Amino acid sequence: MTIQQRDIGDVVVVDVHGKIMGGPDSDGLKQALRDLMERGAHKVLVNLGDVTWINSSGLGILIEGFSELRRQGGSLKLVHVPPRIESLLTVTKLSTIFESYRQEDEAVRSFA
Amino acid sequence: MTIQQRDIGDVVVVDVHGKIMGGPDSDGLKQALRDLMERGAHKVLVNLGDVTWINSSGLGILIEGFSELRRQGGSLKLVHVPPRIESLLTVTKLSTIFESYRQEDEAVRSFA
Amino acid sequence: MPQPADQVELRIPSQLRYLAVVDAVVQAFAADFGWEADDINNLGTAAIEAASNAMEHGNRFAENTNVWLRMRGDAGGVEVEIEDQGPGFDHRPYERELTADDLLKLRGRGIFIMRSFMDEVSFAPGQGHGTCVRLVKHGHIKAEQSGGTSTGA
Amino acid sequence: MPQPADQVELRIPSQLRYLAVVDAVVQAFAADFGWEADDINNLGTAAIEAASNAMEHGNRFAENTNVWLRMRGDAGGVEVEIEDQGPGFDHRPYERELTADDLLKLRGRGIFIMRSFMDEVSFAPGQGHGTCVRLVKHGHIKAEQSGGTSTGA
Ligand SMILES: Nc1ncnc2c1ncn2[C@@H]1O[C@H](COP(=O)(O)OP(=O)(O)O)[C@@H](O)[C@H]1O
Ligand SMILES: Nc1ncnc2c1ncn2[C@@H]1O[C@H](COP(=O)(O)OP(=O)(O)O)[C@@H](O)[C@H]1O
Repeated sequence: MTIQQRDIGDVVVVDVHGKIMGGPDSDGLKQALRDLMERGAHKVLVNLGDVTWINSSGLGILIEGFSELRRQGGSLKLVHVPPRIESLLTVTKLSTIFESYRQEDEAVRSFA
Repeated sequence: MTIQQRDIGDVVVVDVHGKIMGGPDSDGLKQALRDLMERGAHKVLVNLGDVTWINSSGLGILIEGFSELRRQGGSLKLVHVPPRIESLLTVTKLSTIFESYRQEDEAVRSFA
Repeated sequence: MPQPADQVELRIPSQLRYLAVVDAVVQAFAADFGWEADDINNLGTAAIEAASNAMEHGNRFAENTNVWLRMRGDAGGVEVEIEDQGPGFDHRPYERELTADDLLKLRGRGIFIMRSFMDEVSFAPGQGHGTCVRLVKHGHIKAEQSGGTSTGA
Repeated sequence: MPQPADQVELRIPSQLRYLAVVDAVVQAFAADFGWEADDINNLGTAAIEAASNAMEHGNRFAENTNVWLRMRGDAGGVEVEIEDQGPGFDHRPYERELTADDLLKLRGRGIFIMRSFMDEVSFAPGQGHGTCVRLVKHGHIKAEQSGGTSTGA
């Protein structure tokens, strides 16, 4: 897994590449989300467009980020969710809590 | 492996999908090339754009078609060769005998 | 039931990076069945969940432990077994729907995901001592057929 | 040399349709090494050639015969062994460059392709009776790095 970050206004976009499988391989994502919260970021958009798959421990990382940000009055949203991950969010009903967008500009505007 | 055929003028385009691995799986391609020659087709363009890989017995099928057509005064050419197959044609020097094109229209015109 | 000679078997160490190999094997096995892309993806996802559990809960990521995957079947349906070297476990507490309370929990979705994506999920003692999870999937044949001549598996 | 516990092992029946599984395993194993796409493709192609030979020439496609693939390594390089249950063979006649006369032959390119794509190719008796082909590849790390934070294999 590889991550990169970009700022669009006050929205931080986290571009994730590869697989989100929990364990040491995903420490980068966990740490990045924690660092963002320490820095006081409130609007986080996770771009899953280049994620090949995610397992249930990987989902846990996204949920942790989501809950922590919400507790601090912020929000974590998703963009470019591939069909394979969409299925997973649907069966786990996580699609009812994660706001998810097809287009990045649309997603960024939704935070305003 | 799956194949489909199209006529563009007097050029027969053979669209191959999947893997060309020799053995029973590729009988369809072998048979299609033989049928074309029996029907008297002289200009055959094999579209490899949707071929994920080919092994050395699969190459043998293309070579058989090439040689047989040449013997009958016709020609077999390739279009949309993916990088993976390009490497294989290069190391085997088959790239020196198979004419290969990036664009279908260009390939079709080359038979004229 | 097909003979063992008609099955593919994979052995991997208990390291999460090999989950990608599990996914690849399962998807390549089923790639030419003409199934809906969703079915093939979900089969891969279920196998990844079972193998993650085998490594983490079964083998506790212990060095020199392995996970075995055995797969057989055809376009009519496939069977995937995933076996570990762990102590076994009682799966009955996990045979339930997730509730609203579970929604934001960080863990506890693996078996639920397997059940959601597969037609059958069962647990049995493995050939060794560990757990053997058996996943069965009958894929849906893609509606729009290519119309070409298809040969082979 | 890594311990067997650090290796992935695949067993497949002698049927060409399982070559896709060989390709998938080898490519998934190396997928996160950051190698050039060409290197990963060519590794897959060489493994397919070795496995095709194992099925056809080694096992003569006999029912109930298998082919084994063992793979180990890391971003520095990988080793793939492919073993059959055949009679073994003398590979020395095939240790040559292809000539102009060979160009249009229908067969006889498999070992040449393996040598062209791999850094090392060697043949030895297998753990059973058959042939074991050993392929070694040191991939080239992709020039343009993504610049992101990468963790894991
Ligand atoms: N192969 C296994 N060996 C031992 N225990 C297991 C195994 N698979 C699952 N379990 C147990 O079942 C529980 C539920 O598993 P699961 O639904 O996949 O969620 P999670 O893995 O996130 O805990 C695990 O926490 C573990 O206690
Ligand atoms: N695993 C094997 N067992 C027995 N003989 C083999 C094996 N691999 C290769 N050979 C022999 O080496 C020859 C050359 O192989 P190769 O270069 O792959 O070309 P091809 O498979 O097209 O004949 C084969 O024809 C066969 O006689």
